Amino acid sequence: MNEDLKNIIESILFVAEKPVSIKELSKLTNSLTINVQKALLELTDDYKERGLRVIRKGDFFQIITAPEAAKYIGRFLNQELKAQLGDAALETLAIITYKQPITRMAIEKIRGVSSDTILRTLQIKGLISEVERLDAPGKPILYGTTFEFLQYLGVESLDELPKLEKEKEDKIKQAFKF
Amino acid sequence: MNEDLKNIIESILFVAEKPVSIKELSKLTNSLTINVQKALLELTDDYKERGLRVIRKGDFFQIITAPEAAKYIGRFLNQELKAQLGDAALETLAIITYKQPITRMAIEKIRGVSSDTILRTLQIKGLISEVERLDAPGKPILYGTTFEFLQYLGVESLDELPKLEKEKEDKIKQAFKF
Amino acid sequence: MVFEVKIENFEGPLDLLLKLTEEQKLDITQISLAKVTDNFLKHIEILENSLVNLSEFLDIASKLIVIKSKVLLPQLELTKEEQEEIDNLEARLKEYQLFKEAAKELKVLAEREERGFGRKTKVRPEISIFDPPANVNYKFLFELFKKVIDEMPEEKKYPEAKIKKAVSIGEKISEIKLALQKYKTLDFGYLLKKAKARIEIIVSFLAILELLKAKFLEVEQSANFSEIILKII
Repeated sequence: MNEDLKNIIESILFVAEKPVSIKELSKLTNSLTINVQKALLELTDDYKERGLRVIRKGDFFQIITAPEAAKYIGRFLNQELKAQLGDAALETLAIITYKQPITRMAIEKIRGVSSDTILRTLQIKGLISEVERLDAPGKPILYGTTFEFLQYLGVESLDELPKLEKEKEDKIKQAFKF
Repeated sequence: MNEDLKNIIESILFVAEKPVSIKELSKLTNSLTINVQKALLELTDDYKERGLRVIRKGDFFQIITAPEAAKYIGRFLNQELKAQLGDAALETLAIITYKQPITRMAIEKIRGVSSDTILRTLQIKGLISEVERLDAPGKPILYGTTFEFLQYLGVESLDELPKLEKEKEDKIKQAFKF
Repeated sequence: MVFEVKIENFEGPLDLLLKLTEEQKLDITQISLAKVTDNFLKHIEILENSLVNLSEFLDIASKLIVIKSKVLLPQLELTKEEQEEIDNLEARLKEYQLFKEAAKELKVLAEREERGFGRKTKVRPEISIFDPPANVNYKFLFELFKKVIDEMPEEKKYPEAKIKKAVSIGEKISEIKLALQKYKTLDFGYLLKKAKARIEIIVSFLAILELLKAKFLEVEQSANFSEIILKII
Protein backbone atom coordinates (compact mmCIF):
# COMPACT_ATOMS: atom_id res chain seq x y z
CA MET A 1 0.00 0.00 0.00
CA ASN A 2 2.75 2.37 0.90
CA GLU A 3 4.46 1.16 -2.25
CA ASP A 4 1.37 2.32 -4.16
CA LEU A 5 1.50 5.78 -2.67
CA LYS A 6 5.16 6.09 -3.58
CA ASN A 7 4.40 5.07 -7.15
CA ILE A 8 1.52 7.49 -7.48
CA ILE A 9 3.66 10.31 -6.13
CA GLU A 10 6.41 9.38 -8.55
CA SER A 11 4.04 9.55 -11.48
CA ILE A 12 2.55 12.87 -10.38
CA LEU A 13 5.99 14.42 -9.99
CA PHE A 14 6.90 13.10 -13.43
CA VAL A 15 3.90 14.67 -15.11
CA ALA A 16 4.03 17.88 -13.08
CA GLU A 17 7.30 19.11 -14.58
CA LYS A 18 7.50 21.55 -11.69
CA PRO A 19 7.84 21.37 -7.92
CA VAL A 20 4.79 19.98 -6.14
CA SER A 21 4.11 20.51 -2.44
CA ILE A 22 3.53 17.84 0.17
CA LYS A 23 0.16 19.42 0.83
CA GLU A 24 -0.88 19.14 -2.79
CA LEU A 25 0.34 15.55 -3.02
CA SER A 26 -1.53 14.58 0.09
CA LYS A 27 -4.70 16.15 -1.25
CA LEU A 28 -4.34 14.49 -4.64
CA THR A 29 -3.73 11.09 -3.13
CA ASN A 30 -6.11 11.41 -0.15
CA SER A 31 -3.21 10.53 2.14
CA LEU A 32 -1.91 11.89 5.38
CA THR A 33 0.97 14.29 4.96
CA ILE A 34 3.07 12.08 7.20
CA ASN A 35 2.65 9.19 4.76
CA VAL A 36 3.40 11.44 1.81
CA GLN A 37 6.53 12.62 3.57
CA LYS A 38 7.58 9.06 4.20
CA ALA A 39 6.96 8.07 0.60
CA LEU A 40 8.93 11.09 -0.63
CA LEU A 41 11.86 10.18 1.60
CA GLU A 42 11.84 6.63 0.30
CA LEU A 43 11.59 7.84 -3.27
CA THR A 44 14.51 10.21 -2.74
CA ASP A 45 16.44 7.28 -1.39
CA ASP A 46 15.46 4.92 -4.23
CA TYR A 47 16.67 7.49 -6.72
CA LYS A 48 20.11 7.89 -5.20
CA GLU A 49 21.70 5.28 -7.47
CA ARG A 50 19.69 6.09 -10.56
CA GLY A 51 19.65 8.49 -13.47
CA LEU A 52 17.10 10.70 -11.76
CA ARG A 53 16.98 12.64 -8.50
CA VAL A 54 14.29 13.94 -6.22
CA ILE A 55 15.14 17.46 -5.14
CA ARG A 56 13.51 19.44 -2.39
CA LYS A 57 13.13 23.00 -1.27
CA GLY A 58 10.99 23.55 1.78
CA ASP A 59 7.81 21.53 1.31
CA PHE A 60 8.20 21.26 -2.44
CA PHE A 61 9.57 18.34 -4.42
CA GLN A 62 10.61 17.81 -8.02
CA ILE A 63 12.18 15.06 -10.12
CA ILE A 64 15.20 16.07 -12.19
CA THR A 65 18.02 14.29 -13.99
CA ALA A 66 21.09 13.17 -12.07
CA PRO A 67 23.93 15.70 -12.22
CA GLU A 68 26.30 13.00 -13.48
CA ALA A 69 24.30 12.80 -16.69
CA ALA A 70 24.58 16.54 -17.32
CA LYS A 71 26.99 16.20 -20.22
CA TYR A 72 24.69 13.88 -22.13
CA ILE A 73 21.51 15.78 -21.38
CA GLY A 74 23.15 19.00 -22.45
CA ARG A 75 24.07 17.30 -25.70
CA PHE A 76 20.62 15.81 -26.15
CA LEU A 77 18.74 19.03 -25.44
CA ASN A 78 21.34 21.05 -27.27
CA GLN A 79 21.59 23.21 -24.22
CA GLU A 80 24.48 24.97 -22.61
CA LEU A 81 25.44 23.37 -19.30
CA LYS A 82 26.03 26.42 -17.16
CA ALA A 83 25.82 30.10 -17.57
CA GLN A 84 28.90 31.68 -16.06
CA LEU A 85 28.25 33.85 -13.06
CA GLY A 86 30.45 36.78 -12.10
CA ASP A 87 31.74 37.41 -8.58
CA ALA A 88 29.08 39.99 -7.80
CA ALA A 89 26.36 37.57 -8.86
CA LEU A 90 27.83 34.72 -6.82
CA GLU A 91 28.22 36.98 -3.80
CA THR A 92 24.59 38.09 -4.04
CA LEU A 93 23.46 34.54 -4.63
CA ALA A 94 25.36 33.41 -1.52
CA ILE A 95 23.65 36.05 0.59
CA ILE A 96 20.22 35.04 -0.70
CA THR A 97 21.00 31.34 -0.25
CA TYR A 98 21.83 31.68 3.41
CA LYS A 99 19.54 34.54 4.39
CA GLN A 100 16.38 33.78 2.44
CA PRO A 101 13.79 35.13 2.35
CA ILE A 102 15.51 38.50 2.20
CA THR A 103 14.70 41.98 0.90
CA ARG A 104 16.77 43.95 -1.58
CA MET A 105 17.53 46.48 1.15
CA ALA A 106 18.97 43.83 3.44
CA ILE A 107 21.10 42.45 0.60
CA GLU A 108 22.41 45.92 -0.16
CA LYS A 109 23.20 46.49 3.48
CA ILE A 110 25.37 43.41 3.52
CA ARG A 111 27.07 44.11 0.20
CA GLY A 112 27.41 47.82 0.80
CA VAL A 113 26.33 48.62 -2.73
CA SER A 114 23.15 48.88 -4.72
CA SER A 115 22.21 45.48 -6.13
CA ASP A 116 19.31 46.18 -8.43
CA THR A 117 20.87 45.06 -11.67
CA ILE A 118 22.34 41.92 -10.20
CA LEU A 119 19.04 40.88 -8.68
CA ARG A 120 17.39 41.34 -12.02
CA THR A 121 20.07 39.26 -13.75
CA LEU A 122 19.71 36.45 -11.22
CA GLN A 123 15.96 36.56 -11.65
CA ILE A 124 16.22 36.38 -15.42
CA LYS A 125 18.52 33.39 -15.08
CA GLY A 126 15.82 31.85 -12.92
CA LEU A 127 18.16 31.30 -9.96
CA ILE A 128 16.17 33.48 -7.60
CA SER A 129 12.58 34.62 -7.47
CA GLU A 130 10.25 36.75 -5.43
CA VAL A 131 8.98 34.38 -2.80
CA GLU A 132 6.71 36.66 -0.85
CA ARG A 133 6.22 40.18 0.43
CA LEU A 134 7.46 41.38 3.75
CA ASP A 135 4.70 42.55 6.04
CA ALA A 136 6.18 46.02 6.45
CA PRO A 137 5.55 49.47 5.02
CA GLY A 138 5.84 49.38 1.24
CA LYS A 139 5.47 45.59 1.29
CA PRO A 140 9.01 45.01 0.06
CA ILE A 141 9.73 41.92 -2.04
CA LEU A 142 11.43 39.00 -0.37
CA TYR A 143 13.80 37.04 -2.57
CA GLY A 144 14.66 33.37 -2.32
CA THR A 145 16.50 30.76 -4.37
CA THR A 146 14.58 28.62 -6.85
CA PHE A 147 14.50 24.96 -7.88
CA GLU A 148 16.41 26.07 -10.93
CA PHE A 149 19.18 27.11 -8.54
CA LEU A 150 19.35 23.62 -7.02
CA GLN A 151 19.44 22.16 -10.52
CA TYR A 152 22.12 24.63 -11.52
CA LEU A 153 24.38 23.53 -8.68
CA GLY A 154 23.43 19.88 -9.03
CA VAL A 155 22.40 19.49 -5.40
CA GLU A 156 19.32 17.84 -3.96
CA SER A 157 18.48 20.45 -1.39
CA LEU A 158 19.87 23.51 0.34
CA ASP A 159 20.99 21.23 3.17
CA GLU A 160 23.69 19.90 0.89
CA LEU A 161 25.35 23.28 0.63
CA PRO A 162 28.21 24.03 2.99
CA LYS A 163 27.09 25.74 6.17
CA LEU A 164 28.04 29.27 6.92
CA GLU A 165 30.47 28.97 9.78
CA LYS A 166 28.05 28.83 12.63
CA GLU A 167 30.39 30.26 15.20
CA LYS A 168 31.18 33.30 13.14
CA GLU A 169 27.56 33.80 12.32
CA ASP A 170 26.57 33.82 15.95
CA LYS A 171 29.28 36.28 16.79
CA ILE A 172 28.07 38.58 14.08
CA LYS A 173 24.51 38.42 15.25
CA GLN A 174 25.67 39.57 18.65
CA ALA A 175 27.74 42.41 17.35
CA PHE A 176 25.44 43.50 14.58
CA LYS A 177 21.93 44.17 15.70
CA PHE A 178 19.59 44.09 12.74
CA MET B 1 29.84 0.79 -15.93
CA ASN B 2 26.72 -0.72 -17.39
CA GLU B 3 24.89 0.84 -14.46
CA ASP B 4 26.15 4.23 -15.64
CA LEU B 5 24.88 3.72 -19.15
CA LYS B 6 21.47 2.71 -17.82
CA ASN B 7 21.33 5.84 -15.67
CA ILE B 8 22.30 8.10 -18.54
CA ILE B 9 19.67 6.52 -20.76
CA GLU B 10 17.09 6.88 -18.02
CA SER B 11 17.84 10.58 -17.70
CA ILE B 12 17.70 11.14 -21.45
CA LEU B 13 14.34 9.39 -21.73
CA PHE B 14 13.13 11.46 -18.78
CA VAL B 15 13.72 14.82 -20.45
CA ALA B 16 12.77 13.64 -23.94
CA GLU B 17 9.60 15.02 -25.40
CA LYS B 18 9.01 12.02 -27.64
CA PRO B 19 10.26 8.47 -28.01
CA VAL B 20 14.01 8.16 -28.55
CA SER B 21 15.55 5.56 -30.84
CA ILE B 22 18.21 3.05 -29.86
CA LYS B 23 20.37 4.55 -32.57
CA GLU B 24 20.16 8.04 -31.12
CA LEU B 25 20.80 6.77 -27.60
CA SER B 26 23.86 4.88 -28.73
CA LYS B 27 25.16 7.96 -30.56
CA LEU B 28 24.53 10.24 -27.57
CA THR B 29 26.27 7.90 -25.15
CA ASN B 30 29.00 6.68 -27.50
CA SER B 31 27.91 3.12 -26.79
CA LEU B 32 27.32 0.04 -28.86
CA THR B 33 23.67 -0.50 -29.75
CA ILE B 34 23.85 -3.94 -28.15
CA ASN B 35 24.76 -2.33 -24.82
CA VAL B 36 22.06 0.28 -25.19
CA GLN B 37 19.55 -2.47 -25.88
CA LYS B 38 20.66 -4.36 -22.83
CA ALA B 39 20.44 -1.25 -20.65
CA LEU B 40 16.97 -0.52 -22.00
CA LEU B 41 15.81 -4.02 -21.20
CA GLU B 42 17.11 -3.74 -17.67
CA LEU B 43 15.54 -0.33 -17.26
CA THR B 44 12.21 -1.63 -18.51
CA ASP B 45 12.47 -4.36 -15.94
CA ASP B 46 13.45 -1.98 -13.11
CA TYR B 47 10.40 0.11 -13.88
CA LYS B 48 7.93 -2.75 -13.68
CA GLU B 49 7.05 -2.08 -10.05
CA ARG B 50 7.21 1.68 -10.14
CA GLY B 51 5.03 4.68 -10.89
CA LEU B 52 6.59 5.02 -14.33
CA ARG B 53 6.97 2.64 -17.25
CA VAL B 54 9.40 2.31 -20.10
CA ILE B 55 7.48 1.55 -23.25
CA ARG B 56 8.78 0.51 -26.61
CA LYS B 57 7.52 1.08 -30.13
CA GLY B 58 9.78 -0.60 -32.61
CA ASP B 59 13.23 0.84 -31.99
CA PHE B 60 11.88 3.77 -30.01
CA PHE B 61 11.63 4.03 -26.24
CA GLN B 62 9.78 6.39 -23.94
CA ILE B 63 9.01 6.83 -20.25
CA ILE B 64 5.33 7.22 -19.39
CA THR B 65 3.31 7.09 -16.18
CA ALA B 66 2.03 3.76 -14.92
CA PRO B 67 -1.59 3.07 -15.89
CA GLU B 68 -2.48 2.50 -12.22
CA ALA B 69 -1.80 6.16 -11.52
CA ALA B 70 -4.15 7.44 -14.21
CA LYS B 71 -6.85 8.53 -11.80
CA TYR B 72 -4.44 10.64 -9.77
CA ILE B 73 -2.72 12.09 -12.81
CA GLY B 74 -6.14 13.05 -14.12
CA ARG B 75 -6.87 14.80 -10.86
CA PHE B 76 -3.57 16.62 -10.97
CA LEU B 77 -4.05 17.79 -14.55
CA ASN B 78 -7.52 19.01 -13.73
CA GLN B 79 -6.28 20.91 -10.79
CA GLU B 80 -3.70 22.57 -12.97
CA LEU B 81 -6.62 23.95 -14.94
CA LYS B 82 -8.50 24.75 -11.79
CA ALA B 83 -9.25 28.28 -12.80
CA GLN B 84 -12.86 28.53 -13.94
CA LEU B 85 -13.24 28.26 -17.66
CA GLY B 86 -12.71 31.70 -19.15
CA ASP B 87 -14.94 33.45 -21.67
CA ALA B 88 -12.90 32.14 -24.56
CA ALA B 89 -13.30 28.56 -23.36
CA LEU B 90 -17.05 28.95 -22.83
CA GLU B 91 -17.41 30.48 -26.29
CA THR B 92 -15.58 27.55 -27.81
CA LEU B 93 -17.70 25.14 -25.82
CA ALA B 94 -20.84 26.89 -27.11
CA ILE B 95 -19.65 26.63 -30.71
CA ILE B 96 -18.88 22.94 -30.33
CA THR B 97 -22.17 22.23 -28.58
CA TYR B 98 -24.23 23.80 -31.31
CA LYS B 99 -22.14 23.06 -34.36
CA GLN B 100 -20.86 19.58 -33.71
CA PRO B 101 -19.09 17.72 -35.12
CA ILE B 102 -16.68 20.49 -36.01
CA THR B 103 -12.99 20.79 -36.88
CA ARG B 104 -10.50 22.98 -35.07
CA MET B 105 -10.07 24.99 -38.26
CA ALA B 106 -13.78 25.73 -38.41
CA ILE B 107 -13.82 26.78 -34.77
CA GLU B 108 -10.90 29.06 -35.38
CA LYS B 109 -12.62 30.51 -38.41
CA ILE B 110 -15.64 31.40 -36.31
CA ARG B 111 -13.66 32.78 -33.38
CA GLY B 112 -10.95 34.37 -35.47
CA VAL B 113 -8.23 33.18 -33.06
CA SER B 114 -6.22 30.05 -32.46
CA SER B 115 -8.00 27.62 -30.16
CA ASP B 116 -5.48 24.86 -29.54
CA THR B 117 -4.99 25.27 -25.80
CA ILE B 118 -8.68 25.78 -25.15
CA LEU B 119 -9.59 22.59 -26.98
CA ARG B 120 -7.11 20.70 -24.82
CA THR B 121 -8.55 22.21 -21.65
CA LEU B 122 -12.09 21.30 -22.67
CA GLN B 123 -10.92 17.79 -23.44
CA ILE B 124 -9.20 17.34 -20.09
CA LYS B 125 -12.31 18.56 -18.36
CA GLY B 126 -14.20 15.85 -20.18
CA LEU B 127 -16.55 18.31 -21.90
CA ILE B 128 -15.60 17.58 -25.48
CA SER B 129 -13.89 14.73 -27.28
CA GLU B 130 -12.70 13.74 -30.69
CA VAL B 131 -15.73 12.12 -32.26
CA GLU B 132 -14.40 11.19 -35.69
CA ARG B 133 -12.14 12.27 -38.49
CA LEU B 134 -13.29 14.38 -41.41
CA ASP B 135 -12.87 12.66 -44.76
CA ALA B 136 -10.73 15.44 -46.18
CA PRO B 137 -7.02 16.00 -46.80
CA GLY B 138 -5.12 15.61 -43.53
CA LYS B 139 -8.07 13.81 -41.95
CA PRO B 140 -8.76 16.64 -39.48
CA ILE B 141 -10.25 15.75 -36.10
CA LEU B 142 -13.94 16.47 -35.56
CA TYR B 143 -14.85 17.56 -32.04
CA GLY B 144 -18.14 17.05 -30.29
CA THR B 145 -19.49 17.34 -26.77
CA THR B 146 -19.21 14.29 -24.53
CA PHE B 147 -22.27 12.34 -23.55
CA GLU B 148 -21.63 13.34 -19.96
CA PHE B 149 -21.70 17.02 -20.81
CA LEU B 150 -24.96 16.73 -22.73
CA GLN B 151 -26.45 14.96 -19.74
CA TYR B 152 -25.17 17.72 -17.53
CA LEU B 153 -26.93 20.24 -19.75
CA GLY B 154 -30.05 18.14 -19.32
CA VAL B 155 -30.28 17.31 -22.98
CA GLU B 156 -30.85 13.77 -24.07
CA SER B 157 -30.00 14.13 -27.71
CA LEU B 158 -28.51 16.78 -29.95
CA ASP B 159 -31.89 17.24 -31.67
CA GLU B 160 -33.26 18.79 -28.49
CA LEU B 161 -30.91 21.75 -28.69
CA PRO B 162 -32.48 24.98 -29.97
CA LYS B 163 -31.91 25.82 -33.63
CA LEU B 164 -30.28 28.96 -34.98
CA GLU B 165 -32.25 31.53 -36.95
CA LYS B 166 -31.87 31.12 -40.67
CA GLU B 167 -29.94 34.33 -41.11
CA LYS B 168 -27.23 33.21 -38.70
CA GLU B 169 -27.21 29.71 -40.11
CA ASP B 170 -26.53 31.18 -43.53
CA LYS B 171 -23.69 33.23 -42.21
CA ILE B 172 -22.02 30.08 -40.92
CA LYS B 173 -22.71 28.22 -44.11
CA GLN B 174 -21.07 30.96 -46.05
CA ALA B 175 -17.98 30.80 -43.93
CA PHE B 176 -17.86 27.06 -44.26
CA LYS B 177 -18.36 26.64 -47.96
CA PHE B 178 -15.32 24.67 -48.80
CA MET C 1 55.03 55.40 2.37
CA VAL C 2 54.51 53.93 -1.07
CA PHE C 3 51.15 52.60 -2.04
CA GLU C 4 50.96 49.87 -4.51
CA VAL C 5 47.53 50.14 -5.97
CA LYS C 6 46.29 47.46 -8.29
CA ILE C 7 43.41 48.62 -10.39
CA GLU C 8 40.77 45.97 -10.03
CA ASN C 9 37.06 45.80 -10.17
CA PHE C 10 35.58 45.95 -6.74
CA GLU C 11 32.05 44.95 -6.02
CA GLY C 12 31.86 47.82 -3.58
CA PRO C 13 33.60 49.50 -0.67
CA LEU C 14 33.31 46.44 1.57
CA ASP C 15 34.87 44.31 -1.11
CA LEU C 16 37.79 46.71 -1.35
CA LEU C 17 38.16 46.93 2.40
CA LEU C 18 38.10 43.16 2.75
CA LYS C 19 40.73 42.74 0.06
CA LEU C 20 42.97 45.29 1.74
CA THR C 21 42.80 43.58 5.14
CA GLU C 22 43.25 40.14 3.60
CA GLU C 23 46.25 41.33 1.62
CA GLN C 24 47.87 42.32 4.88
CA LYS C 25 46.80 39.00 6.41
CA LEU C 26 44.99 40.86 9.13
CA ASP C 27 42.01 39.76 11.13
CA ILE C 28 39.15 42.16 11.06
CA THR C 29 39.57 44.41 14.08
CA GLN C 30 39.38 48.13 14.50
CA ILE C 31 43.15 48.25 14.66
CA SER C 32 43.56 46.48 11.35
CA LEU C 33 40.91 48.70 9.82
CA ALA C 34 42.86 51.72 10.97
CA LYS C 35 45.92 50.27 9.28
CA VAL C 36 44.30 49.98 5.89
CA THR C 37 42.56 53.33 6.02
CA ASP C 38 45.23 55.22 4.12
CA ASN C 39 45.30 52.56 1.46
CA PHE C 40 41.53 52.68 1.16
CA LEU C 41 41.58 56.46 0.73
CA LYS C 42 44.31 56.19 -1.87
CA HIS C 43 42.19 53.77 -3.87
CA ILE C 44 39.26 56.13 -3.83
CA GLU C 45 41.46 58.93 -5.01
CA ILE C 46 42.76 56.89 -7.91
CA LEU C 47 39.51 55.24 -8.82
CA GLU C 48 37.34 58.26 -8.21
CA ASN C 49 36.33 58.69 -11.82
CA SER C 50 35.58 55.07 -12.44
CA LEU C 51 33.72 54.25 -9.25
CA VAL C 52 30.06 53.67 -9.81
CA ASN C 53 29.19 53.82 -6.14
CA LEU C 54 31.35 56.73 -5.08
CA SER C 55 28.99 57.83 -2.33
CA GLU C 56 29.08 54.38 -0.71
CA PHE C 57 32.90 54.44 -0.82
CA LEU C 58 32.96 57.87 0.77
CA ASP C 59 30.56 56.76 3.48
CA ILE C 60 32.84 53.87 4.43
CA ALA C 61 35.89 56.16 4.15
CA SER C 62 34.44 58.57 6.70
CA LYS C 63 33.88 55.71 9.13
CA LEU C 64 37.41 54.47 8.60
CA ILE C 65 38.75 57.91 9.41
CA VAL C 66 36.85 57.89 12.69
CA ILE C 67 38.28 54.46 13.49
CA LYS C 68 41.78 55.56 12.63
CA SER C 69 41.51 58.70 14.75
CA LYS C 70 40.30 56.66 17.69
CA VAL C 71 43.16 54.17 17.32
CA LEU C 72 45.77 56.93 17.01
CA LEU C 73 44.27 59.03 19.79
CA PRO C 74 42.82 56.62 22.36
CA GLN C 75 41.88 59.56 24.56
CA LEU C 76 39.56 60.83 21.80
CA GLU C 77 36.00 60.98 23.04
CA LEU C 78 33.54 59.53 20.52
CA THR C 79 29.84 60.16 20.64
CA LYS C 80 27.65 57.13 21.22
CA GLU C 81 26.58 57.30 17.59
CA GLU C 82 30.12 57.38 16.26
CA GLN C 83 31.07 54.44 18.46
CA GLU C 84 28.11 52.45 17.19
CA GLU C 85 28.94 53.23 13.61
CA ILE C 86 32.48 51.98 13.83
CA ASP C 87 31.45 48.89 15.75
CA ASN C 88 28.90 48.26 13.09
CA LEU C 89 31.45 48.58 10.30
CA GLU C 90 33.60 45.93 11.89
CA ALA C 91 30.65 43.58 12.24
CA ARG C 92 29.44 44.29 8.73
CA LEU C 93 32.83 43.52 7.27
CA LYS C 94 32.98 40.25 9.15
CA GLU C 95 29.59 39.26 7.88
CA TYR C 96 30.52 40.28 4.36
CA GLN C 97 33.62 38.13 4.61
CA LEU C 98 31.45 35.18 5.55
CA PHE C 99 29.37 35.52 2.41
CA LYS C 100 32.45 36.03 0.27
CA GLU C 101 33.66 32.66 1.54
CA ALA C 102 30.26 31.12 0.84
CA ALA C 103 30.32 32.58 -2.67
CA LYS C 104 33.64 30.85 -3.30
CA GLU C 105 32.10 27.53 -2.30
CA LEU C 106 29.13 28.11 -4.57
CA LYS C 107 31.57 28.89 -7.34
CA VAL C 108 33.24 25.52 -6.88
CA LEU C 109 29.86 23.80 -7.15
CA ALA C 110 28.91 25.92 -10.13
CA GLU C 111 32.10 25.07 -11.96
CA ARG C 112 31.56 21.32 -11.67
CA GLU C 113 29.68 21.35 -14.97
CA GLU C 114 27.25 19.00 -13.34
CA ARG C 115 23.71 20.06 -13.21
CA GLY C 116 20.30 18.52 -13.15
CA PHE C 117 17.61 19.12 -15.71
CA GLY C 118 13.91 19.24 -15.01
CA ARG C 119 11.39 17.89 -17.46
CA LYS C 120 10.03 20.63 -19.66
CA THR C 121 8.14 18.70 -22.25
CA LYS C 122 4.63 20.02 -21.73
CA VAL C 123 3.54 16.66 -23.07
CA ARG C 124 0.57 15.73 -20.98
CA PRO C 125 -1.01 12.33 -20.77
CA GLU C 126 -4.43 12.13 -22.37
CA ILE C 127 -6.43 11.63 -19.22
CA SER C 128 -9.63 13.50 -18.65
CA ILE C 129 -11.94 13.80 -15.71
CA PHE C 130 -15.43 15.21 -16.09
CA ASP C 131 -15.41 18.64 -14.52
CA PRO C 132 -18.15 20.83 -15.96
CA PRO C 133 -18.24 24.59 -15.47
CA ALA C 134 -20.67 25.82 -12.85
CA ASN C 135 -23.75 27.83 -13.83
CA VAL C 136 -23.77 26.73 -17.42
CA ASN C 137 -26.96 25.52 -19.09
CA TYR C 138 -27.89 25.01 -22.69
CA LYS C 139 -29.74 28.32 -22.93
CA PHE C 140 -26.71 30.21 -21.70
CA LEU C 141 -24.51 28.37 -24.19
CA PHE C 142 -27.00 29.03 -26.98
CA GLU C 143 -27.06 32.78 -26.28
CA LEU C 144 -23.27 32.72 -26.23
CA PHE C 145 -23.21 30.81 -29.51
CA LYS C 146 -25.50 33.35 -31.19
CA LYS C 147 -23.34 36.19 -29.93
CA VAL C 148 -20.22 34.52 -31.28
CA ILE C 149 -21.82 34.05 -34.68
CA ASP C 150 -22.90 37.69 -34.71
CA GLU C 151 -19.38 38.77 -33.97
CA MET C 152 -17.84 36.35 -36.41
CA PRO C 153 -15.24 37.98 -38.60
CA GLU C 154 -16.64 38.64 -42.09
CA GLU C 155 -15.32 36.49 -44.87
CA LYS C 156 -12.64 38.37 -46.78
CA LYS C 157 -13.46 38.85 -50.45
CA TYR C 158 -10.45 37.82 -52.43
CA PRO C 159 -9.85 39.52 -55.76
CA GLU C 160 -11.41 37.69 -58.67
CA ALA C 161 -8.05 37.10 -60.30
CA LYS C 162 -6.91 34.94 -57.42
CA ILE C 163 -9.96 32.72 -57.51
CA LYS C 164 -9.64 32.22 -61.23
CA LYS C 165 -6.96 29.61 -60.79
CA ALA C 166 -9.41 27.10 -62.09
CA VAL C 167 -9.76 23.46 -61.11
CA SER C 168 -8.81 21.13 -63.90
CA ILE C 169 -11.35 18.68 -65.29
CA GLY C 170 -9.10 15.84 -64.11
CA GLU C 171 -9.13 17.13 -60.53
CA LYS C 172 -12.88 17.60 -60.65
CA ILE C 173 -13.40 14.08 -61.95
CA SER C 174 -11.46 12.50 -59.11
CA GLU C 175 -13.17 14.77 -56.59
CA ILE C 176 -16.64 13.72 -57.75
CA LYS C 177 -15.56 10.09 -57.94
CA LEU C 178 -14.33 10.16 -54.34
CA ALA C 179 -17.47 11.88 -53.11
CA LEU C 180 -19.67 9.37 -54.94
CA GLN C 181 -17.73 6.43 -53.59
CA LYS C 182 -18.35 7.74 -50.14
CA TYR C 183 -21.94 9.01 -50.39
CA LYS C 184 -23.26 6.96 -53.33
CA THR C 185 -25.40 9.90 -54.48
CA LEU C 186 -24.72 13.61 -54.87
CA ASP C 187 -26.92 16.62 -55.58
CA PHE C 188 -25.83 18.53 -58.63
CA GLY C 189 -26.98 21.65 -56.84
CA TYR C 190 -24.52 20.91 -54.07
CA LEU C 191 -21.65 20.86 -56.56
CA LEU C 192 -22.80 24.19 -57.94
CA LYS C 193 -22.99 25.77 -54.51
CA LYS C 194 -19.57 24.49 -53.65
CA ALA C 195 -18.03 26.05 -56.72
CA LYS C 196 -15.91 29.09 -55.96
CA ALA C 197 -16.19 30.57 -59.44
CA ARG C 198 -18.28 30.27 -62.55
CA ILE C 199 -15.43 28.50 -64.30
CA GLU C 200 -15.62 25.76 -61.67
CA ILE C 201 -19.29 25.17 -62.46
CA ILE C 202 -18.40 24.66 -66.08
CA VAL C 203 -15.58 22.32 -65.13
CA SER C 204 -17.92 20.36 -62.87
CA PHE C 205 -20.41 20.02 -65.67
CA LEU C 206 -17.74 18.75 -68.07
CA ALA C 207 -16.45 16.35 -65.43
CA ILE C 208 -19.93 14.89 -64.98
CA LEU C 209 -20.26 14.43 -68.74
CA GLU C 210 -16.93 12.60 -68.75
CA LEU C 211 -18.02 10.34 -65.90
CA LEU C 212 -21.35 9.66 -67.65
CA LYS C 213 -19.47 8.67 -70.77
CA ALA C 214 -17.21 6.41 -68.69
CA LYS C 215 -20.35 4.88 -67.14
CA PHE C 216 -19.16 5.71 -63.66
CA LEU C 217 -22.36 7.47 -62.74
CA GLU C 218 -25.90 8.02 -63.85
CA VAL C 219 -28.04 11.10 -63.62
CA GLU C 220 -31.60 11.36 -62.35
CA GLN C 221 -34.08 14.19 -62.36
CA SER C 222 -37.61 13.47 -61.23
CA ALA C 223 -39.19 16.56 -62.76
CA ASN C 224 -38.27 19.66 -64.72
CA PHE C 225 -36.16 22.06 -62.61
CA SER C 226 -36.03 19.68 -59.70
CA GLU C 227 -32.71 18.63 -58.20
CA ILE C 228 -30.44 16.65 -60.49
CA ILE C 229 -29.07 13.65 -58.60
CA LEU C 230 -25.83 11.89 -59.49
CA LYS C 231 -25.69 8.20 -58.62
CA ILE C 232 -22.74 5.89 -58.68
CA ILE C 233 -23.17 2.89 -60.99
